[in-house]
Amino acid sequence: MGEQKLYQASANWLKSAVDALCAAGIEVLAPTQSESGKVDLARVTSSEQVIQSYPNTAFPLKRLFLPMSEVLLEYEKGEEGDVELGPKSAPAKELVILGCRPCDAAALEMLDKVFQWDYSDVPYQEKRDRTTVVSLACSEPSPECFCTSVGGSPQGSEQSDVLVFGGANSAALMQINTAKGEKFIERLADTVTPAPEGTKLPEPTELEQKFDPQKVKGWLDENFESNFWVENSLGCLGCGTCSYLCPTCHCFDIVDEASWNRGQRRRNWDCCSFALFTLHASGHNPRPDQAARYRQRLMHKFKVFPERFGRVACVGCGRCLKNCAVGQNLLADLADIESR
Amino acid sequence: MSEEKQNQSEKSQWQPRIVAFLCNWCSYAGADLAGMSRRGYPAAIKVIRVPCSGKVDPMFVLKSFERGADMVLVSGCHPGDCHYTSGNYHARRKLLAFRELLDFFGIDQRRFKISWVSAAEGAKWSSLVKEITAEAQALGPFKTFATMLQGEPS
Amino acid sequence: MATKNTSTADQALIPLDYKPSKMRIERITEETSDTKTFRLNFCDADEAQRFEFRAGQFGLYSVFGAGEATFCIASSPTRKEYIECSVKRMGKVTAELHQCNEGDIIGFRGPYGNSFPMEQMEGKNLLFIGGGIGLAPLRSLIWNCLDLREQFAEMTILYGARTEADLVYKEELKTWQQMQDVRTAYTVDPGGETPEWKGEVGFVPQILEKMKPSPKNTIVITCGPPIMIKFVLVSLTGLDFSLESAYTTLENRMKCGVGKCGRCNVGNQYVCKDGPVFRCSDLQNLPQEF
Amino acid sequence: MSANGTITQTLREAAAQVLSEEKVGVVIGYGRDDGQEFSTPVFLRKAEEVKRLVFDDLCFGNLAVYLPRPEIRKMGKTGIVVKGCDLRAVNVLLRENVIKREDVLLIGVRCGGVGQPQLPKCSVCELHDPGGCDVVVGEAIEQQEVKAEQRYTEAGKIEAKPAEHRWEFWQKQLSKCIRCYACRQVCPLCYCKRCIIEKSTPQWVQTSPHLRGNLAWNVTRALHLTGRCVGCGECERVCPMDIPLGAINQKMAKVVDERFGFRSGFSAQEEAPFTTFSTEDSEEGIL
Repeated sequence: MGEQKLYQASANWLKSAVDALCAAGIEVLAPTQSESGKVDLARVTSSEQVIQSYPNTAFPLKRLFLPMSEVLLEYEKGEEGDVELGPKSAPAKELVILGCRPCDAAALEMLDKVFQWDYSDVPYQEKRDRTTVVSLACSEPSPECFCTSVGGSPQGSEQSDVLVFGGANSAALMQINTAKGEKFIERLADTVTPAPEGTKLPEPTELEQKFDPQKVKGWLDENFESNFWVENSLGCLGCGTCSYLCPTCHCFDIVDEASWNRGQRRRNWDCCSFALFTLHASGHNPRPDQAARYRQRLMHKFKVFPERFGRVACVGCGRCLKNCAVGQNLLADLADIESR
Repeated sequence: MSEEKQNQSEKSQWQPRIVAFLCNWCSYAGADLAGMSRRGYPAAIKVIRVPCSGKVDPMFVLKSFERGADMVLVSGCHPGDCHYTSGNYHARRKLLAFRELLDFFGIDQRRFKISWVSAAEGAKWSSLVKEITAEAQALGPFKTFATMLQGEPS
Repeated sequence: MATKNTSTADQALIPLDYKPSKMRIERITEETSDTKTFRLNFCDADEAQRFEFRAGQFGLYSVFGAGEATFCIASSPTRKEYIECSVKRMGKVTAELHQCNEGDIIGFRGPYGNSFPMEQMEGKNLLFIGGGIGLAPLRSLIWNCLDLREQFAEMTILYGARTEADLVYKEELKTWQQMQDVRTAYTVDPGGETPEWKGEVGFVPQILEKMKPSPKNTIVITCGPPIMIKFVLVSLTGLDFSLESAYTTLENRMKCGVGKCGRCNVGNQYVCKDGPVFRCSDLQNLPQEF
Repeated sequence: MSANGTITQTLREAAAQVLSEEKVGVVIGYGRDDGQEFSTPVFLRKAEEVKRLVFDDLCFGNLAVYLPRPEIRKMGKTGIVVKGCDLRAVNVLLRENVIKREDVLLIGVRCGGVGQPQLPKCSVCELHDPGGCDVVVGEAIEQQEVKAEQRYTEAGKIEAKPAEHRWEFWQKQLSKCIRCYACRQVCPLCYCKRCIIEKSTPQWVQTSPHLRGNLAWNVTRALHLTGRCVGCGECERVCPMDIPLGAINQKMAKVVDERFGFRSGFSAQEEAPFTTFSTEDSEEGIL
């Protein structure tokens, strides 16, 4: 990396960025708050819809690149028995994501690895290419956060085209990491200025390391068969909340939906907690109970992924433990593993 | 032609699609009798024969709407006349409760009809179909389901 | 890069948009009461020209409106005019496939996965052990080897099914039987025979033990139901075969076929990318979750 | 802290007793680890473990969901901590022959209500005192009279809207559904080995999380629970998308109450409305 490019902007940078980008006709996703108080990234058309102060968004970024449900194929059967396949892909429009957290941006690294594994997944990559990610560094991690335990940092810049420090109550400092980031800065024009020479990034926010993934993997390597899996999954309901809110979980299903002579092939999210996930048409299920499915989830994240891609498939956002209906706590489970 | 007029003429040309689930023993025979006695009734109705009105799961109705039906009719034997003694009593409970649920969701319950037509009531069948076809015609295309896929989740 | 089996940046990525190629069903053969073989041709001549595969690879076949399902390519890569797949009626897609007629158009994506180790097989004795519909991937390989017969030493085919009626590729079984340079043994489970049955009666592992093939310079390729494979491996070990020179195929529910949808892994091995062909000795080191 | 606070000690004693006397193989109750925002299920096999048990006003979960599970049944007779609302679910499981009475040991808790502030269902609770349990802990709580019109206020609020507004409302709500099936998985009465949504021949309900599929799923869920749902509200609590599922179930509870005079889960012997009929049922709306 060459010289770090830094820019400075006002405390209101988020709102001015929204206005500047919307004025330029670019699609913008920015943090908004729903009636029930949920903070989430949503398409906005004016800075009035945007909030500037929040711990993290309810949803991670993955649904923007791997939508919950997306059309892979359209078909129409003709009179002569022929089949027309579509749709013709439309040129992708530029999209800017403003104000996601560094952990969520870092998760794109894991998704990139999977969706670029020998085969480049076109629907994913198109969305990835058109998108600029502008993250907001964390100054106050939440109690459920543990990014530093999985190789991340509250100020991590991984997969952020731009990383913003400060804002909301203080002036913002923008670190430009990629060419897409530079283009973003150009669009903001007069609301940003190059930071004076010698400007330093703020001191990193401290966040204690809560477990050691190496140690966890060491135990996982030896304990495919263990009572741990049964005991710790007794409470697990087998729903998809943890996976669906996880920034790195990427499993999907492909289904056809037909009506009369036409229909769609769709890619929908799927989840290893579901009994159906691995069920063969013959009725055989390689993962027949919740213990096996719970094991798959942990093994995939903390053993298989490191073995295949060199890092754990977890960014420490803590959404799974925060949202679990029965208080299943990944951190506690990993601490338990580490202590064995 | 003005737009309004054009809409009107399209509406008059438009034919509703009505899916009818008829029990094998009464209503289907009733419809058959109507045909045999040369009592005409509108062709908008597409008949699906089922063993008993009690067999009709609300999912049949929902699926019909999903696949483009503008109206769905379930018709069985009159109370007390069920070939299987009580299928239509069960249907009555289940389907009326289902209709209340549709209404709760704000889905127009006029789109979902239930009737009793016996094997001897060819005339009732013929007039019933005329009546509900006219109603479906007046209600126009069932947009609730048709438009449901237009907004893709993001 | 330190990670195993991961493509490096300079390797060209294959773009994948999940759109299948259209294929026309040229011929349908009824193998058993619930299994049909479909012979398929690409609708697009260029695609037909470009298409290449190796024995053991699989594809995702789709009936539009029902969805995709995974089957191996059951025809030989040496027969380039068409591809074939054999399908047992099990679930939604297979039921719809069985409803298709000759001339209908279906979808195909592939080929995916690894293949049988043709290079290692050169000059060796080959022992094929198949059970039920598991003969399909073997059939691709058997014809592949027969078309290149001089490259291999002895060829032995052991095949069994529950009943006579469940034997697939009946005509081809006869053809192989009549070949001078192929040893064959066909068997049905006890009770599955008719009075006219001239083959063996007994489970595949029992017949294998009776045949006593020599492990010397031999490569074993076995495909069939998991329970058969399990006991075949026991018998092979008893006959002094090394499981290092035995290969089999795994099947798991798959959706993408290319290592993305995340459901077919056994331990860190993805059946769709690292398989479907596995060395039997490697399988024993995997978690027993298949 | 409400009256619930004093129950923990008696509960632990009761659990310790049934475990040490080997009357049960497991006791399912509530526990709370440091930092947890609410009490969560614990599975106790030994009397020494009972110190993990708590009962407080954050014991939301309906533990009856675990009763049909094979891994729990393997442990032997199941002791289970039930509040009045949970007992109603147990009654339905008994009524539907999913579990046998002799296979469960019910440790009833006289519960004054959970939640801070208290959940709406607790303010109209008619079963503070769970009858028919093997052990009951906690002090008697005075039962307030609950009027019929108080029971279905959530559904009533939606019914009061005009039809177009209702559809607009539900369109917005159901569009949020991500099909995580937490509502199904947490429901003690959704015990099917294979849910209709997981059956593909034929595929009655589309699995895609688009409005059409979500409507079909939620209609199906509501109908399969009609005359069975006991209104424990767990589905709504666990929904990560905050969809007001309780209102849908309440609507159907109201329908069976008004039409058939039936309220689910007050007895293990009752006949469910869709397993029977009356020749006197309403004909209104039938052509």
